[in-house]
Amino acid sequence: MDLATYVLIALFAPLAGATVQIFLGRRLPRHGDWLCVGVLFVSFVASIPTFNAVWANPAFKLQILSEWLTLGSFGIPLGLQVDGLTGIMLTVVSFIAAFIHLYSVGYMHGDPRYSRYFAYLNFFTFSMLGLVLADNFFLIYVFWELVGLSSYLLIGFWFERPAAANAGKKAFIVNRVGDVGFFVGILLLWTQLGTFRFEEVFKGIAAGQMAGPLLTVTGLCVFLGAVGKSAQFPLHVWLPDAMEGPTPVSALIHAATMVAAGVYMVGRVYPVFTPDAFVVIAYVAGITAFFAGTIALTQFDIKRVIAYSTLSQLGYMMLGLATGGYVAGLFHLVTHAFFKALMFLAAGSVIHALHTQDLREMGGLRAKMPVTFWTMMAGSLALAGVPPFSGFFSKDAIIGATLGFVMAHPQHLLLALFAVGGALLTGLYAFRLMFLAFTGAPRDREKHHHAHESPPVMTVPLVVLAVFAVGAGWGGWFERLVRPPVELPHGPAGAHTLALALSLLAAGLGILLAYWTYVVGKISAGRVADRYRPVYTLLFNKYYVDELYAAGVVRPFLALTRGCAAFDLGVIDGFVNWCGRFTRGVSRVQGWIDFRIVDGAVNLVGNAIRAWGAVLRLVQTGVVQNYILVLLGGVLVILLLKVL
Amino acid sequence: MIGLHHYLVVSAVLFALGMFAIITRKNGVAILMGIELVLNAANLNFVAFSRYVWGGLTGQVFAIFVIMLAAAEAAVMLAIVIAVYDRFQSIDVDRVDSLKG
Amino acid sequence: MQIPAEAIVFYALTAITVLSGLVVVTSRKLVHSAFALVFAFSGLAGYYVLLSADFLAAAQVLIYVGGILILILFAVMLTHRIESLDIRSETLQLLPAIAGCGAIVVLMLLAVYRTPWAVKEPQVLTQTAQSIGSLFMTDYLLPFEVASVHLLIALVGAVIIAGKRGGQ
Amino acid sequence: MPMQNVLTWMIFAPVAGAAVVLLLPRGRDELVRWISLLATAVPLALAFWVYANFDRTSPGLQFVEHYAWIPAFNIEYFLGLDGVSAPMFLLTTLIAFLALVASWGIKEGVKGYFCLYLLLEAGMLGVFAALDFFLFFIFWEVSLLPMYFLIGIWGGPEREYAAIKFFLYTLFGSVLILLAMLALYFANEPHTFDMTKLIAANKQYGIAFQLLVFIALYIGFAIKVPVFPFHTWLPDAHVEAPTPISVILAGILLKMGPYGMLRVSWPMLPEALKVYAYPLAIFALINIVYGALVAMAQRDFKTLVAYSSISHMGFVLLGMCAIGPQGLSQAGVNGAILQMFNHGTVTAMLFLLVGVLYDRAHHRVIEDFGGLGVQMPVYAGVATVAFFAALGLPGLSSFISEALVLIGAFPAYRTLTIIAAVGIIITAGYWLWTLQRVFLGPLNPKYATLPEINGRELVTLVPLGALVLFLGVYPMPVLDLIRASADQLIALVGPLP
Repeated sequence: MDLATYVLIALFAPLAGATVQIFLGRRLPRHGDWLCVGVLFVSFVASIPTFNAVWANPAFKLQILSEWLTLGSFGIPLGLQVDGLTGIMLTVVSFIAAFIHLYSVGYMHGDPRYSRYFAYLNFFTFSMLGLVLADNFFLIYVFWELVGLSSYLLIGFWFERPAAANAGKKAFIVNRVGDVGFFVGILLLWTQLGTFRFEEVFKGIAAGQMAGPLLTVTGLCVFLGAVGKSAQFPLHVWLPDAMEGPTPVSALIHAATMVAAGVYMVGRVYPVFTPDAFVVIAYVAGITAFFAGTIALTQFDIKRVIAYSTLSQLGYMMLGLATGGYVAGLFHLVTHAFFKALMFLAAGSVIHALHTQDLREMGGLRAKMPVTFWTMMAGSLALAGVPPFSGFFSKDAIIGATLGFVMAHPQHLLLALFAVGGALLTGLYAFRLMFLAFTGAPRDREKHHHAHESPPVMTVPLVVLAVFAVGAGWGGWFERLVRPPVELPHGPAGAHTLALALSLLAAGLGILLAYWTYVVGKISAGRVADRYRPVYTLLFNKYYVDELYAAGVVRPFLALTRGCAAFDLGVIDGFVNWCGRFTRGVSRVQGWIDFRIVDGAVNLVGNAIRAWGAVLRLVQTGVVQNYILVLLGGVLVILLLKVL
Repeated sequence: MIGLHHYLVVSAVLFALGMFAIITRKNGVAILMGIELVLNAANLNFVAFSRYVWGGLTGQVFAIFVIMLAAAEAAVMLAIVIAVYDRFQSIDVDRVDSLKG
Repeated sequence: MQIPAEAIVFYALTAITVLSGLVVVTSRKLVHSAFALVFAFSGLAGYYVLLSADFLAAAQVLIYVGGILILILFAVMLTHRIESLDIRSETLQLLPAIAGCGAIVVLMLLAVYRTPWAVKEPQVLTQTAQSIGSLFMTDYLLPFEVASVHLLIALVGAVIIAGKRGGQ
Repeated sequence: MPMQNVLTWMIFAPVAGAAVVLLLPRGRDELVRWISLLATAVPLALAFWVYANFDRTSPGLQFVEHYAWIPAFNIEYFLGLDGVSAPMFLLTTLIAFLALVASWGIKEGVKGYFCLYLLLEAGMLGVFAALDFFLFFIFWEVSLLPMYFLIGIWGGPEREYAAIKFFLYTLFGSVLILLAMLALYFANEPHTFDMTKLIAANKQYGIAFQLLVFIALYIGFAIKVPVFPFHTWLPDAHVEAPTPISVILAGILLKMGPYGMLRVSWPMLPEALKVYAYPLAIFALINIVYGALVAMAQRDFKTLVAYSSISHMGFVLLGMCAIGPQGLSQAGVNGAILQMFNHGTVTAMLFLLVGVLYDRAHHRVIEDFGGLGVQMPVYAGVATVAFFAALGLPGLSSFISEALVLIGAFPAYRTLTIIAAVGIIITAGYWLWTLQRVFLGPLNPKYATLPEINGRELVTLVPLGALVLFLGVYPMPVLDLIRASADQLIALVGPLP
């Protein structure tokens, strides 16, 4: 079988799994979980040949084209493509998804809607793979929304809980805001270049058919889609709430794959963004990276801490891409996928054991859950960017790119601060979580007592992911496969050495600070929080962004809808009813006139005649003499006339 | 010499008397008498004209017809009067006014 | 000057007729007016004789006095209970009647005196019965027959109307 | 059955059914139902045949039947299908069949109901097939009358008000259409109602004449669409109409408006269209955004779906009047006609779903429901498919038509289309909010005993769901019907001066 069929198998296996599972899930043995996990491994295995093909020849390109919708001159093509980046993404996504499916078997054990969970998860994987493989804007948009749908379904999986239902709805609507921007961007591209396919768009842009401010605006519109999907600064509010979903979902969707889709898309359509667009993207990314880090410091829910860390890392990836570190950003995407999925699964196993997500009720789990502890430690080290671990290589590259960019454009110094500050914060909150959860005295005796190591079906994926979290950075395999589509200005050499030093320093400082506060207790977190009370509350409440949106956007919007409804009912309907009443009034007046005058006249005639009749009736007295007398009178008159 | 005028005057007077009787008398039979008077006045005229104006006997023939009719009429009158009397127990004309309008 | 016999007779007759007419009209008692009627009819028969209508006079006496008057008397007798003999009969609307009749008389007299009647010299009184009979059989045959049928119908009608009495 | 006048058979099969139903003795409800079902099944079966034999390449009229009817006024009995009318014609047979299955629950006045129902179907089919303006107008009225009775007698508490309002509103519109019809009739020498001739002569009408007649036709058809200022009859009519009639009203009757425009106003009065295109697009936009906003604020499930119909029909209008420098946009017109088809299937599903809920809970207040997803999983599943189709999720049919409309309208009216795209967010907003209030969250104890969706209701919903899903993945089966005729229409209207 040639490569194309492998790709199609990799793509459509999860879809087949999902459809079978939805309809027959409950009736299958073990509710069909083996089917879904198996399908995922099939998909992973089918993606390996593509990886080898790409590995063998990095400039490898595969096109699968077919007509989907043709309307005479206008048509929407349907195509899949495989190149270096797709190869990697295909393998990484299916790999992580496979293991998360395996992990879910343990985690979701006993859930009433067990079979439906796997159906949704399979469907998600299909959409994600489709997104990665799409070769034109229209198709990527289609999968973009399908991924949004599956995230909606999975976040709101336990929909009995209102919070979960709300989170799902919030996620979808915020994504939809981003998607609309993306669609407008696509339309702009289509009207200008007349095509949806990436190559033709890139050729058109290269040929200068589209440039200058219009292209920048289009780029920003397209970036808006990425902001929605990868939860960048203005549209990031949905990600923390998405933690309502089951933890494996958070691991797969809200850490490894979906949220990375935005970064992947920016990477995929790199030529669309003009340098000015990249500046804006850089700032948005920088803000996201830094501020998410600050919030993570104050959170007590283990999943929310990791969620904010994801936000921060996404900011990093986008920052890398925006500042010319094309390879760095995408490499971080891949490494992040591994160690973040690992951290979430580890957190999941902690939650599974303790049945709580609150760090304040944890502590001293190291002894109880050694495997989880060590795999979590590996993940945290990778996250903080400690050298041998994968995180170090990709994050260092990003910081290098950023510094290079700042050196070339000193006016953007703030970006460097964001990058380095973010690195420090990452180290701090990563190890705050580790120490709070695993070291020190257990704060909740009763829960601690019940704590136990997760079953192998959960720990095996942890270990596998840990291996990759550690090893993913080595061997420069990524640079070999992925080349920037556009010639990028190479920053000054010194940038990398400086970046190396700074990132190590920041990470080390972060870890040290965490050690001092949460293990040794030299700095008591409480006192720090008290001294900077206003700052602390600001951070704890997530910069009040949610409240801002609620008050600034949602509430006035609902008021507007009520206003429209009232307007619609009152004015327009009112006008219609008024017309009704007015015509009825006019008709009543007319009726009155008609009745009084016309009818009146007729009655008048009738009455008059009757009145006259009454008078004449008197003449008919019934007495014969009167008649004769009258007769006589008549004769007299005639005679008179005759005679006179 | 007795001329046409004389007879005409007499018949006029008779006619007037007849009419007067018809109009004023309440009793059905009295009215009939009035009618007879009127008829006779008419006969007188017939004959007077036939005598003084035409000379032929036409007037008299008609007079005979009138008499004959008067006889028939009197017979019917009697029947009606009896029937009315039966019905109304009186033949006062003003009481027999069921045809009142 | 000598008043010719004819005038005397005429005036006598007129007196009889008019006076009886007055009695007929004004008398309170119905029977009196009935009998007054007899004199009136006889007066008229006299006129007829003056006017050389001898057959007619005979007919007048026979039919009117003999027939019709009797019928009237019958009517009177049958329509009043024996006990209430004072057969009264009031009058109605006196004034308008007097005015009306008076006006009629005046107008008629006016007409009589104002119109120039083509008066011819009256012939000699002759026997009229025979010529009337031939007239009935020749010129006036149809009216004669009709009259006979008429009489028959009146007879039948009178019997029917009167006959119903038993019905009540 | 001779196949050359298949359209006549399809239109008059229901009428024959109605006649038979009338003749049946009073008490035989079951028999009435089965005969009516047969009467709608015949056109449905023929519809498949028509679909199979429809020539996708020729833009002209097919299955034409042309007989003199009233020669004195040159009125002909002229039927035919082309790309513009075929999708809706075939959809009518399907929706009428399914709505009839949904009418199984009607208990009182069964004979009257089904007889009027079959007449309604005949009227609707006639409108889409008629090509003689006079005949078109007659079928337009024939479809209007039974609707009035069906709402007025079998409707909800305030049915009279709603029925009268609906009737008078549409009648007001049809009067204007009548005037326009006559104007066109007399404007042609020799006078004719034949649409093809009226279209052929569209060069000779003066611009003033075109502008005036266009307005009259527009108002007449806009009431049916309904477009912004004339839409207030729709929510009332829907709330009070029984479920199957709401399905027909939203599924088919709303499409007669835009179809009328595409069949009459656009080809006959192209110059006027170019003048009015921009204001029409603004109205379409208002429809989309305003409809969505008001839908968001509704508490009654049916009014919400009604306003969503207004919003979706806004897309149809936007697609139809997107005139760029080179004339009507191909994506726009095809998208509009496809959207009419898709909206038909989706709204039909939505109203059937509301009906299922109403039959069980006997009220439609969204807030009172809650957590039905647990109680009625299958129902929740089908509803989720319908809801996501309504909010335009890719992979389901209405996304494609809405995308086509937006793609078509973008080059012509850039800002309007962007605002319309914003409308999609609001649409997503209210649909998900409704989904959440009805299906998600803790189960409202009041509904712990609600029975799951039954077989009959599934029979009505599953075919529509399958259609929505299949056309979402591969829309060509319907699109290739439309393509040829849409190009012809675009060529007819021609570029902007």
